[in-house]
Parts: sequence; C-alpha cells; structure tokens
Amino acid sequence: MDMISIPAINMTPILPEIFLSSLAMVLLLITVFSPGGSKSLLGNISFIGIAATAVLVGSGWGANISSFNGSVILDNFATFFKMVFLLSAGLSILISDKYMNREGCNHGELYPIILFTTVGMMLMASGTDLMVIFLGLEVMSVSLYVLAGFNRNNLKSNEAGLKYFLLGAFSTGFLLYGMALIYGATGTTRIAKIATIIGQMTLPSANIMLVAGMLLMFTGFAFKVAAAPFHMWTPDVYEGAPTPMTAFMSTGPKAAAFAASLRIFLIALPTLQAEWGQLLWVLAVLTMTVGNITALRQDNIKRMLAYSSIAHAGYCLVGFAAGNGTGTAGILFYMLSYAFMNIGAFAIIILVAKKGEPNGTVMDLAGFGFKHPILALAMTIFMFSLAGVPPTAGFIGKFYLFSGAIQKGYIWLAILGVLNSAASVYYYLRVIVYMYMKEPNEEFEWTVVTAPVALALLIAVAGTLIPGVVPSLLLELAQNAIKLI
Amino acid sequence: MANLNSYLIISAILFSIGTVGVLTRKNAIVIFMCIELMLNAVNLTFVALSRHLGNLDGQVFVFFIMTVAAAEAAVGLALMISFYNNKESIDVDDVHLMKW
Amino acid sequence: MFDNVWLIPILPLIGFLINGLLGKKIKNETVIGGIAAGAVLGSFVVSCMTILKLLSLPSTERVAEVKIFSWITSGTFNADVAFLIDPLSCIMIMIVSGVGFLIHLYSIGYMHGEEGFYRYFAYLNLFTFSMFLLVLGNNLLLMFVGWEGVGLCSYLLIGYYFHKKSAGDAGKKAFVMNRVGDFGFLLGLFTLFWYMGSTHNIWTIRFTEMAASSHLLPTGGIVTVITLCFFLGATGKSAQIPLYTWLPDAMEGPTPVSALIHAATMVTAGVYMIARMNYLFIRSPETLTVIAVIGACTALFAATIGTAQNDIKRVLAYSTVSQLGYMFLAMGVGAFGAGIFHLMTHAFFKACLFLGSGAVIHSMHGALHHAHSHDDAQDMRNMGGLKSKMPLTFATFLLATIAIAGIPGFSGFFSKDEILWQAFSNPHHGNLNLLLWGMGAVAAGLTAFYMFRLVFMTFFGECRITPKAKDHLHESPMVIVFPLIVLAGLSVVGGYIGIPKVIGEVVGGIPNYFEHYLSPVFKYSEEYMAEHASAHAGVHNVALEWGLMGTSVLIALIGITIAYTLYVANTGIPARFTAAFPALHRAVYNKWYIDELYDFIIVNPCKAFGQFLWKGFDVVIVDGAVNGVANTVMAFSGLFRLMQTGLLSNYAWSMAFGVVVMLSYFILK
Amino acid sequence: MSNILSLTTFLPLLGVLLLFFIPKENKAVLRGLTLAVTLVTFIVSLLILTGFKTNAEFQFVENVPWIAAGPFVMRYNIGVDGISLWLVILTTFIMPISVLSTWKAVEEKVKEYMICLLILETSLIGAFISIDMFLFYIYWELMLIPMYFMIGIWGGKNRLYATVKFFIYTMVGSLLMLVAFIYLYMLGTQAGVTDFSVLHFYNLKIDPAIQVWMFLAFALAFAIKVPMFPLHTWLPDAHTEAPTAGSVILAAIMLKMGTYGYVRFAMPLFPEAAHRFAPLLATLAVIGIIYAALVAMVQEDVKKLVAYSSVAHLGFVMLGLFAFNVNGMTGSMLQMLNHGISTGALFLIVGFIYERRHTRLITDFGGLAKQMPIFATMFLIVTLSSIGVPGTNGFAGEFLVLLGGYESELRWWTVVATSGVIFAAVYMLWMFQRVMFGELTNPKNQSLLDLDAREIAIMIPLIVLIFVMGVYPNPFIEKMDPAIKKLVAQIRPASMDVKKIDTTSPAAHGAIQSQSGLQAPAGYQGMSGMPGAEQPAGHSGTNGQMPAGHPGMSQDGQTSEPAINPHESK
Repeated sequence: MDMISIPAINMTPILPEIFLSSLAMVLLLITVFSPGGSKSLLGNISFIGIAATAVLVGSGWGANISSFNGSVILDNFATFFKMVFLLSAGLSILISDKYMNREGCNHGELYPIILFTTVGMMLMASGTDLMVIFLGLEVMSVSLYVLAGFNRNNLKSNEAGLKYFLLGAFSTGFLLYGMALIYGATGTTRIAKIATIIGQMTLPSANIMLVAGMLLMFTGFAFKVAAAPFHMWTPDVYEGAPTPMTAFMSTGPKAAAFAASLRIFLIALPTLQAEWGQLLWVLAVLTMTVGNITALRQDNIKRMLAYSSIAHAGYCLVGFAAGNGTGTAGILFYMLSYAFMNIGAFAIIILVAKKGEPNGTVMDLAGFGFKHPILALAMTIFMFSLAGVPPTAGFIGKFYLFSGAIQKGYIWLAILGVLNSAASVYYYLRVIVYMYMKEPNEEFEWTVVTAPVALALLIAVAGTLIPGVVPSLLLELAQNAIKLI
Repeated sequence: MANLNSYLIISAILFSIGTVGVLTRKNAIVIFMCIELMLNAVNLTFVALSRHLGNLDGQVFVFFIMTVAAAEAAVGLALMISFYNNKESIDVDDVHLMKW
Repeated sequence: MFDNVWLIPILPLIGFLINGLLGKKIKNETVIGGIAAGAVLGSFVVSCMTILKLLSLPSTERVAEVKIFSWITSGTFNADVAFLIDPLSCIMIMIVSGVGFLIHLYSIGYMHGEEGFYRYFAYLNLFTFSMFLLVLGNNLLLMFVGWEGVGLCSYLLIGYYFHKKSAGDAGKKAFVMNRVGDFGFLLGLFTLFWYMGSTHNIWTIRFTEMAASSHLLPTGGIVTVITLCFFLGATGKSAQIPLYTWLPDAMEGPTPVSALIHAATMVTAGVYMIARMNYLFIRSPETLTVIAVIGACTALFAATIGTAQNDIKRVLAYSTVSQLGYMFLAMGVGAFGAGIFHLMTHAFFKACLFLGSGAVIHSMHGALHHAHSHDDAQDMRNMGGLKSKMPLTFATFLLATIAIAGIPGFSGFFSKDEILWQAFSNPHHGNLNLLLWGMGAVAAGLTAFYMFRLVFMTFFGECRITPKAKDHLHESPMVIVFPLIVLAGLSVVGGYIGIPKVIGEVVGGIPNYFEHYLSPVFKYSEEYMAEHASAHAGVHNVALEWGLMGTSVLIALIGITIAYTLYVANTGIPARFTAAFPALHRAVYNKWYIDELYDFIIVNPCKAFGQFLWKGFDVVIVDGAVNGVANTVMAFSGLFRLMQTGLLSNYAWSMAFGVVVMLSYFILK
Repeated sequence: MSNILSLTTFLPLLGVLLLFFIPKENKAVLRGLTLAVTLVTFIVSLLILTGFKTNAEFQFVENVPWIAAGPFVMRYNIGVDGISLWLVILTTFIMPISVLSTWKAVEEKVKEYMICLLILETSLIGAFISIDMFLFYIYWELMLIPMYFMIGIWGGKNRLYATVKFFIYTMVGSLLMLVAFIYLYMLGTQAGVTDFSVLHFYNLKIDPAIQVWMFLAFALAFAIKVPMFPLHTWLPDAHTEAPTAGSVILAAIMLKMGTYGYVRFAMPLFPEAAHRFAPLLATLAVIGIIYAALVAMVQEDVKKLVAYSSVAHLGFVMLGLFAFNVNGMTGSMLQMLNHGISTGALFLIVGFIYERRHTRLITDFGGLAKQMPIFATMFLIVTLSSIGVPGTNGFAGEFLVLLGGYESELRWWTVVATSGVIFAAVYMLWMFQRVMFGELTNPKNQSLLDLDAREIAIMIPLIVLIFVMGVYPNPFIEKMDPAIKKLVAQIRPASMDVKKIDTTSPAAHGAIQSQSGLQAPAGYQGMSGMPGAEQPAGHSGTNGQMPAGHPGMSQDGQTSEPAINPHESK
C-alpha cells in the first residue's frame, strides 16, 4: 500500500493569505479575551497588517508561480487585484472607527471579519481552479453577510444582512450549478485544463452543457458585481449596511468578482468569446442604463452611490465585453481608481452624517462647500472622478474601458456608454450643486475629522488625482497584469 | 445502472424546485432550506458527474460545498435571529424598510 | 504729385479726435468750433491745391493714386487705404470741404449754447472725414468704409437730441435703411469681385483696375445683377424709392446737419458711386432703365408729398428726395456728367435753403421761447411775413429757391435742364424717354410750386405768431448769414461752368467746361457707347431741345404762379381744396402712408416672427426637446425606482428571470 | 525660453497655489494677486507673440512623453501656430479684464472665485496650444468645471438650471467626440500612427464613409460649444445667469473653442466629410445668423440679447470656415478675435449697468446717455463694433467671411447671411436706443453714476483694440496667413479629384469596420450615390488654373444658380 505522499507544495503564492488569516485569528482572540479593550487599536493593528500584506504582495510583482497542483497562482494579475483588495480593505478600516463609534457598534469582530473577507477576495484573484475560486468567493461572501448586518441593533442593517444573505446564497446556487455543468462538460475544474479541453472541441458553442454552465456561473459573478438584472439587492444592502462596509462592499468584492470572472472567461472560455461577448454587451448596456437612470432621482446619497456603483459595474462590463487588452486593463485600472474615489466619497458621507441618521440625503450637503472647503473639495474631486471628468482617474479608466470596446468594434456600446456617462453627470453634479450652490438649511455640527479618516481621504484624493494626471505607471502595471492571462 | 442523464435530470428538477421555492416562499428559513435544496442538487450533479467521468474532482467539490453550506447556515441563521430580535418576524415580506 | 492728399481726410479726423476726447474739457465754444471749422477749412485749402494740380495736368493724365498703407490682405483679396485723385473725386472733395466748411461755420452760430456742443462738432468732423474717405477711396471697400462711416455719423447726428424718442427712432431708421442698402452694396461688391476673379483671374476691387478691365465684362447678365445690387445700395444711401422714408425723418437732427448730410453731401453718395462705376452701369441697359424709372418716380412722388407738408424742414427734405431722383434719372439715362453737375448745384442751393430755414427756425425758436409759447418753431403755419424781419435770410433763400425752381440763369436751371434733355434724348430707353421726361417736367413744376409755397408761407403775408413773440424775431448773426450769402451766390453762378451746349453755342461758343472736365472719368462708358452706338440712337435735334427747355421753364412758372395764387393772392383756396378732397389731402399729408405700410408688411411681421421664434421655437421646440429628453429620462428614473420594491422575492424573481432569458436565448439560438 | 508655452499655461495654476495660502477674508490681496498673475501671464504670452515667426509651422513646440500604455501613446505635445497664436493672446488678454470686471460684483467667496478664474485660464490656454489630441480633450473637459462653478455659485437667480444645462449639454457632445477620438486613433494605429499628435492624423487617408461618422461626432461636440443653431439654447441661459466675468470668458474665449475645434480638428482631419456636410453646416450657420437676430430683436433682457447676438456672430464664423478658402478662413479667424473683443466688451457693459441697477430689463432703462456720457460713448463704440461698422474690428472679419463665402460654393448661403448685417443693426441699435436714448424717466436711473476709473480702465484696452483691429487688421492677418493657407490646402481633400482616393487603407480598417456596423463601401465611389454628395468630377482638370488659395470652389457646376453664374454655360 502506497503511502499518501504529500506533494511538495510551494506556499509562496498564498503567503499573504496565510499571513492575513493568522492576523485575523489573533485579532479575534484579542477581542475575545479583552472585550472592553480599545477597538481603535484593533483597527490600527489591522491597518498595519494590511499594509504589511501589501508589501508582501507587492514584492511578488513579476513572479509567476503556480502552486497546489495548479490550483492557485501568483502572477501579476493576482497581485494587482490583491493590491486593490488591500487598498479597499485598508481604507475601509480607516474610516470604520469613527462611524462605528458614533453608531455604537464598534465591536472588535469587525476587523477580523474584514480581514477574512480580504483573504477570500485574494483567493478569488489567485485561484486557478474553480474550487478555489468558489471557496474564496464563499469566504468573502459569508464575511460580507456579517458585515452588512453588523449593526445588529439597527433594523436596516439587519434587513441588509438578511437580504444579502438570502440572495447571495441563491446566486451561489446558480454559480455552483454552472461550475458543475462546466465540470461535466470538460471533466475538470482546473481553469487551464478547461481551456485545453474546450480548445479541442469542434464546436464548443453547440455544447449545451458548456454554454449553460458558463451562463449559470456568470450569473453568480454578475450578482457579485451587481450587473443588471442581478443587481436588485445592491441599493438596499448598500443603504442598510454600515457606511464603511458599504464603501468596502462596493469596491473590494466587486473587484474580486471581476478578477475571478476575468480569469475564468479569458483563460478558460476564450473560445466562447462570441457568446459571452454578446451577452456582456447586452448586460453592460442594461447595467449602465439601469444604474444611471435610477440614480438620477435618488435623494438618499448612499442609495445614489449604490446605483452609481451599479452603473460603474456596467462600465467595467463594457471593457469586459471587449475582452481585449485595452478593455481588460481598463477594468483593472478602473477598479483601482474606483476604490479610491468611492471610498473617498463614502468617507465624506460618514463625516457629514449625524448619529442615528447615517443615511444622509443630498440635501443635507447644502452649504457644505463653504463650511468645510477642504472636505467639500475632496468630495468634488470624487464626484468629478465618478462622473468621468478629466483630469481624474475616473476619466482615464473610462477612456480605456470605452477604448477597448471601440477597438473591438463595439462602437455602439461605447456610444451608449458615453451617453450614460453624460446622464450620470447630472446626479454627481447634484451633489456639488447642493454643496456649493444652495444655502444651508441649518447650522452644521462641527465635524471632527479623525486622523485615520484624514489619512484615508488623503490617500483617496491622491489616488484619484494623480492617476488622472499621470496615469502611465498604473496603466502600465495594469497592462502587465493582464498580459499573463 | 441508471445512466448519467437520469441523475442530471433529477438534479435539475431538484434545482428547479429549490429555485421555485425561493421565489414563492415567504418564510426566510424555508427560503434558506430551498437554497440548501439547490445546493444539494448541485452536489448530486457533481457526484454523478464525478462518477461518470471517473475523477474525484467533483466529489472533492461536494465536500467543500457542504462545508460552506454549513458555514452559510450558521451565519444566515444568526442574521435571521438578529432580524427577529428587532422585528419579531422572519417573513421576508416584512423586509421592506429600504426600497426605491 | 499728390503727396499731401492724405491731409484732406486726416485734418477733420484730428479735429474729431481733439473735440471728441477733449471737447468736454475745453468747454469754450469758439475753440471747439474753431478747431472743427479750421480742420475742414484746411481740407478745403488742400482740396483746392489738389484740384489745381489736377487741372495743370493734361486731361488724359488726370488720374493718380496715393497709397497710405496696406489695409486688408488675405488670399486673393487686397484692399489698401489709398486715395484716388481724378476729376470726379476732386469735384466731390471740393463740394464736401467747401460746403462743409461753410456749414461748420454756420453751426458755430446755430449751435451756440447747446448742450453737447463739442459732441456735435466732433460728429460733424467725423462725418467730413468719412465723406472724404468715401469719395477719395481708391477701392470699393474703402469707399464702403466711408459709405458706412457717413451713415454712422448721420445716425449720430440725427439722434443728436437723443432724449427725444423721435430723434432716436429717426436715427435708427436711417441707419437700418442704409444697412439695407449696404446689403446690396456688399452683394454687388462680392459678385463683381468673384466674377472678375473667377472668370478672368482679376481679383480686384480697385476702381482703376476695374475700369481698365471693364471691357471684359459682358453686357447685361451678371453685370445687371452687380449693378442692381449696387443700385440697391444707392437707394438706401440716397433715399430713393423704396428706401427713401428715412430722409424726411432725419430732419430730427439739427438743421445744419440736414444741410450738410441730408442735402449736400452724404445723400449724394449713391449718385457718386454710380458715376464712379459708370463703366459698369452703362453695360446693363436693364439696370439703367430701373435707375431711370426709380429716379423719375422718386422725383415725382416726393414732390407730391412736398406740396402738402407744413414743417419747413420736411418740405425741404422731400425736395431733397425729389432732387436726388433727378440725379438718378440722370444716371439712369447715362448722363453721368449731368447728374454730377446737378449734384453740385443742388449742394449749393439746397444747403443754402436748409441753412436759411435753419436761420428762420433759430429765430422763430428764440422768439417763441421768449414768449413762452409752445408753438412749433418749424411749422410754416406759424410763420409768415418774415421777409422784413430777416431780410438777408429772405434774399438768400429766395435766390436759392429760384435756382431750385429752374428759372433760367440760375444754376438749377442749367443742371436740371441738361438732365431733362438727356432723359428725352438718350439712346437707352426708347419709348420710355418721353415718359421719363414728362415725369421730370411735372416734378419740376411741383418743385417750383412747393418751394414757392414755402417761400410765400414763410416770408410773405402776415406773421402768424403772437405779437409778443414777433418782437423777438430778428436777423441772425453774421456767422450764420455769411455762409448763406456765399451759398446763395454759388446757387446763382454755380451753373455757369456747365452751360448746356445749345445755350453755349448761342451765347458765343462757351463750351461745357464741366462736361469736359469730367470726361476722363466717363471715358470707358463713352468707349462702350461708341462701340454700341449702332444699336442705340439718341435724338439730336436743337430745335426740339429749345422747345423742351421752354416747356419745362413754362411748367415751373405755372407752378410758381399757382403757389402765388394760393398762398399770397387768394389764401382761402387751399383750405377749400383740402375740404373738397379730404382723402387725397390726408394721403398726401401722411406721406401716402408709406411708413405705415412698411411697418405693416416688414417691421411688425419681423417682430412677431422673432417673438414666435423665441417663445415658440427656442423655448418650446428646441428647449422643449432638450428638456423633454431630460424629463423622459427622469420619468424612466421614477419608473425604474419603482421596480426596486424592496421585496426580496421580487429581487429573486428578477434574477431568475435573467437566468431564464439568458439560458433560453443561448440554448435555443 | 524654450518652454514659454508651458509657462504661460501653468502660471495661473501657480497663482492658484499662492491663493491657497491667503486667508479668505483678505479680499483685496486675493483680487490683487489674481490680477497680478493674469497680467504676468499676459505679458509672458506677449513673448510668444514677439517670438512668433510668420510661417505655417507649429512653434515653441514642447514634446515630452506623458502616457504610454496599451495601444495608446499620449504626449505632452504643445505648440502654437498662426491659428492658435491669436486665440492664446486673446485669452491672456481677456483674463485680467475679467478679473477686474468683477472686482466689486463678487463680494462673497472671493477666493474660490479667483481660483476658478485661474483654473479656467489654464485650461483655456492649454486647449488652444495642445497638439496632442488627448491633451486637448483633457483641457477641453477641464474648462467646464470652473465655468460650471462660476455660473452655479456666483450666477443669477436661475443659475442652477443654467449651469447644469450648460455642463450636460456640452458633456454629451464632447463624450461622443471622445468615442470618435478613440476610433480615429485606432484607425491611426493601423496606419502606423505612433501617438495622439493631431499632425499625424492630418496625413491619414480615411475612408470617406467612415469620415462621415467621425466628422459628425466631432462636429456635434464643437457645434454645441460654438453654439450652432439648433444646439444653442444652453447659451442664453448660461450667459444670462453667469457673473460678468463668466459671460465675458464664455463669450470671448470659450465659444471660440468650438470654432477652433472645427479649424484644428473636425475639418482638416475629415476633409471629405467636411466638404460633404458643408451645405448642412452652412445652412445651420445661416439659419443661426438670421434666427438669432430675429430672436435677439425681441429680447427683453439685455444680456440675453447679447447672448443671441453671439449666436449670430458665430454663425458668420462658421460660414467662413465652410467656405474652405483663404478669405473665408481668415475672416473667420479674425471674426473669432473680433467677437471675443466686442461681445466681451458688451457683456462688460451689461455688467456695469447691472451692478448699478440690478436689473437687465431693457424697459427698466432709457435715457442713460444723459446721466452716463462716458458709458454711453463706450457702449456706442462697442455696439458699432458688434454691428460691424467699418473702422471697427467687427468689419474686416465679417467682410472677409462674406467675401470668402461668396467666392465658394456657398454663394446663396452668403447672400442670405449678408442680410444678417441688416438685422444686426436693427437689434443692436434698437436696444441701444431703448437703453441709452429717450427721456430719463425712471427715477432710479436718475442717480446713476458714470463709469469709475476701474471700469474705464477695463474698457480702454478693448476699445483701443476695437479700433486698431478695425483700422489696421493686416498685422493680425499676416501672422495667421501661412497657417491658414496650409490649412486650406489640407482641407482641400485628395478626393477633389476622385482618382487619388486612397484605397489602401480601407483594407486596414476592415477589422474595425466589420464589427462596427459602419460597413463602408470600398473606395470613394459609394459616396457619389449618396444624396447631397458633391460631384467630384466637376473639380478635376481646371484646378490648376486657380490661384493659390482658391481651391477651385467656383469650378463646381452650380446647378442651383443659373442667374448668377454665367461661366456655367461654358
């Protein structure tokens, strides 16, 4: 009888994940054993931990190491996305403390759960086996359910958690069924092998099992990125969840879902590009349109940003539909910039909101511009970036996304995209209109900008503006990252 | 031995039943059970396919699914409880605070 | 040779700048007036030197151009600021500077004490400058600059009493109507430039080059289009039908302005322009016919209106329109020299008449002011018997009136008669000639009638203002009277440089100096006519000419007699006549309702259309479309929002729906 | 002084940095500093003028790498040629005036206001000097932001509607242009173009059928900015609501961005399409001239009237551009400068009385000439310049436009447009009369003060320029002449004789076309079957006889104008 030989496993690719998980568990233990301790400390530790992980991840740039028998990989694509996740998590942690203290739910578990979520996302980005991707997705999702319902005394937060959970699990069902069908059609869950096997098929698009599997699996990812018509949960969950978590959810997990689906579709299913290109074309238009148009009439600023987040997923789908270097690099760049600008915007919302009324309306911003000129300036930059006005990162990102579509020949997609973009200007401008061009209804309470929030804002502004003016470096990184897949 | 297609059809039917259950039922726990049904339909598919294809990947997948389902159940039930604490209901039609 | 010709326009410009910029500070009227009049006097002196120099040259070499600087150069187009010295421009600068100087002088007295004295003189100098540009410009564009410039000054001076709404209206009307003419001028310029350039590769708007290449132009056709466009320009500037209505209104300006701009110089610019481009006009019989007919009609039509006006200046204004009609009649029958001749004599006697009327008004105004009367100082019904009060004014006025009436021996007779004869005998219009002559002759009779009516109503009979005011009537100061005397003198003798050939032969072989002098300018027309002489044959009959001359004089005498009968001998008749034909009188008195007609068919529809475009099209349709798109999108936004019910099962349905659609599309495909 | 252009561009931005360090209560310093910065910028820009050599090339070029990623290479590539030179100078010239113009009117949020002004200046200059198209686009969009704030924060009652309308209107157009930009670049890369420099694309032979779409996208964006009828409705609102400086900059410079876009991009990049759409655009331009004049005539608000007059003036500019000859183009370029000066001055004038009376309704005024003689004089001069009276700047440009238009195929359009000179006189003089003439009846007007020293100082440079450019426009024309000649040669498309049409590139386009839905018929032949297509055959042959700069416009068979085209019968 043969001994079960444990194959030599190169742990390098998942070193950051291991590090973060360990840190999360340590933090959990700390919370358990010192329930009354300062939660800010936990936050700071986790931020430092994330920074350290970022260094770790960053040092892996340029490597291309596959491990666990081809289940995970360390490549530039994964590294780029991991940086996005870490950025998203780090910024969210920075803005969490103030919010959670004010809302009275600064429980120590928050930070470990954020870290776990991050681990899940990182696995999604580096997974090259459907199984790993599924696991990463679930680690991420389950943690997110908790984060969405984190403010457990708040009914809205409860609702958000419950809704997200039920719908998320529902979509997982589709995802898994899709994976099962693909497994059935190809006999493997390894992405690279799937590609090889499909490559040998004479007419893969006629393989119903394969196509159905692809569609169902895509449904799962579409749910995570909030693509129409799987987007309906987004506004409610974003509105109900604690604001820092909304910021987090709208950036990191979305990027993770893109990372995983990009890897699967581009590596495993390039032969079906005619099909999924078509599908994504339609979904991109639908998503952009629904997101933007619905956002036009939102007064609730969080809800407005939720719809905007749907729209942004739509823009990324434009690049995805193109499926070429320009478009996909655009997605990478865009997800990174989006993390900066969206979390920045949420940080401002946190600062503006009052206790018990975490869901400020646009009207609450009236007169903000001249009361807090610097914060308002930051918000203005974020809004213009979200609207895609140069010279901001948002513009460059959109430029590359739409360029991808044009390069691919999807002119109408690009045109619909820019028209959507133009419509979106209205609701982003509305924020600015209220900040600068309306008289305040009442006196503001003095908003204390804590150091972490200030840091977060600083990073966010820098991350929004600098790539807007000199995007070369980041674009090159994105190009490199996309080259390997 | 019944052929692969029977298993696949059975699991497809199970999956559909689960889906319809999610769509029609109002009790959060029942909905969650329906989702579990969907997952189990997937499991059945995996196992059947694994057997048919003669490799173990599918079965390994099933283990993961079951584990994850358990974790999901834990979190999900906790969320329901905390919702129930505030609203004294787990009817999903009562989850409507946020809309439009 | 003519190096100092640039001084002619530049002196008034300097005067304008000094008075315009510093006039308010100078305050001293003598200084201001002195600067202004001195500048024009300077121009006059230089003009005299220029014309003397020109006359010293053999008649074939009497053309020179002086380039000052290159103005607009672009692609094929080039226009310099350069002056053209030839007999025609010299005669014009003599008129402008000479009459202009007298009127400046007169104005010093007339405008005494007016608010904005400096402004008046600044404008007047600016006008003189523009007028010099107009007549001296060596190309169409520079002429157009002067053309517009005089229009602008006219606008400013008409609106001099800007606090009166009627003055503002009149100024605007003048400007806009002139602009209508300018529209034609520009189109003519464009067509000419484009045609000569594209067909003959001669890209020019210089008069000399145009003249030299005029043989390349066809007869009729494109030339008719070009000349009609230019003629439209002329009708605007020179107040011909249909664009004449601004001129009577222009009498809102100070009277010397009327004399200078609206009688002697600016309004004759159209005539000058046609004469300047005679080689074009001669090539289009159609245009000549149009010009002749319009000129004759204007002459007659304006004369009819003149018979029923009571405002002294308005009578003169219609008289001017009518006289300009004569000049155009002359142009239309190809008698360019005669037209310019009449332009000159008209400048003398009409300036004299206007200035005389100004003296009367000035005096009346002072008297009424003293008497605290609010009667209209310009209404002839308030005047009468002024000849004893203002003998010098009366004398000069009478001389000028005789001149305009065409009594033999006075300047008007020579020029008018020449025109009438040419109208009758020219080779261009065939059977139309008799009609043209007839209209001209009748207009001459009407002219004599209304001018003497004016004289009789103003200077004869009983004074009709209150006795108290009457005592304040007095003769004007010397600064006013002196120009009158000079102009009256010119009105009398001015005609003798252009004695018609038939008369000249009788009195001893005196040639028509004027015609000789101008003949180089019309060289190209004459060449053209010589080439085409076989096609047209004019009438040459000395006896007939004498007969027609006698007839027109007779008609004028009849007019005078009627005026005497009605307004001196038997003053009751006009009232009875008016009572007998109230509709006719009303129509004539109200200027045949032409202004109302224009309001009705052009002005009001334009305004209404503008309103419609703004409130209807801009706001409703264009903005409606824009806002409509926005509102539609917003409506969709509301709709999409409602789909977000907040109910979990709906969301799940949406997902399931998406999955089913996707699957069925791709699998059933 | 090799980077003098960058210096000019970024000096105002430097000023913004300085402004940040000045407390906002210190309004006098804020204003003074801004004024100083704009003045220094102006002086520096004069160095560009003096150093400019009269030729057709781009000068003071700076070309350094900027972005290079994926298929795109963008470079910081700037320079001025005869076309942009004057527009840059105009910008730097107008800015100090704008700063001065709201010296008193803007009392609140001075710091923010001045920052907006300076950012606006940078973006305006930047757009004019960009050779790299991407860089141009960045500046083009960037300039919306400060203007948006200027209207929205310091504007009138209805400012929010106006500013949002302004922003979104412009945005829609420019985003579509962006799509065309990218598409053009993609075409370029297939033909070996290595970066976004517009010069590369001039030489690109693009299939006319594709040109049509791209031209439309560009034309739309620029037409909105110009604005051309019927896309003009944002303008009256924006102008009316903007503060004086905003209106001045908007009218004097920003609208030029649209016409400049046509000159620099839309027309030379897509010459065939430009020719094909010339009748359409000329029609819109002419409608704009007449339409705006009629609408201006019945306006009750002085500022709105001036705004509509802008539409009419820019109609002339557009007409001149689409004459495709040197005269028309020169006229248009001059007219751009003229409009900048006269309409800028008109808005200043309106600003002066608005500051005094806080109303702009014509009926609220009347007889002001008596009370404010200096003001009246200046107003009159500016009015005349706007009407285009010879001797003022308005004339030379308008004349050359019309002359050029008349020489070109747009003869009948020009005839109609020429009637615009009548309307201009009507509405401007009528307005002038109602505001300035008549009795001074309204008691509120009886205590009005005449212009003070600051206001006179603002107006003097403009008035001097009005006369200088009117009396001696040649120096201005000379500088731009070589560039315009070159441009005209560029726009004269190879397809003027049909055989030269490049048939090699369509093959390269195939990849893009096949999926784009823009299935282009190979070669040019497809064009002639389309409605409104020019008859290329008429152009060949006789071109050689034409003098330089006259691209054979008049050679075309003018079927529609029998009366005026005698050589047609030959």
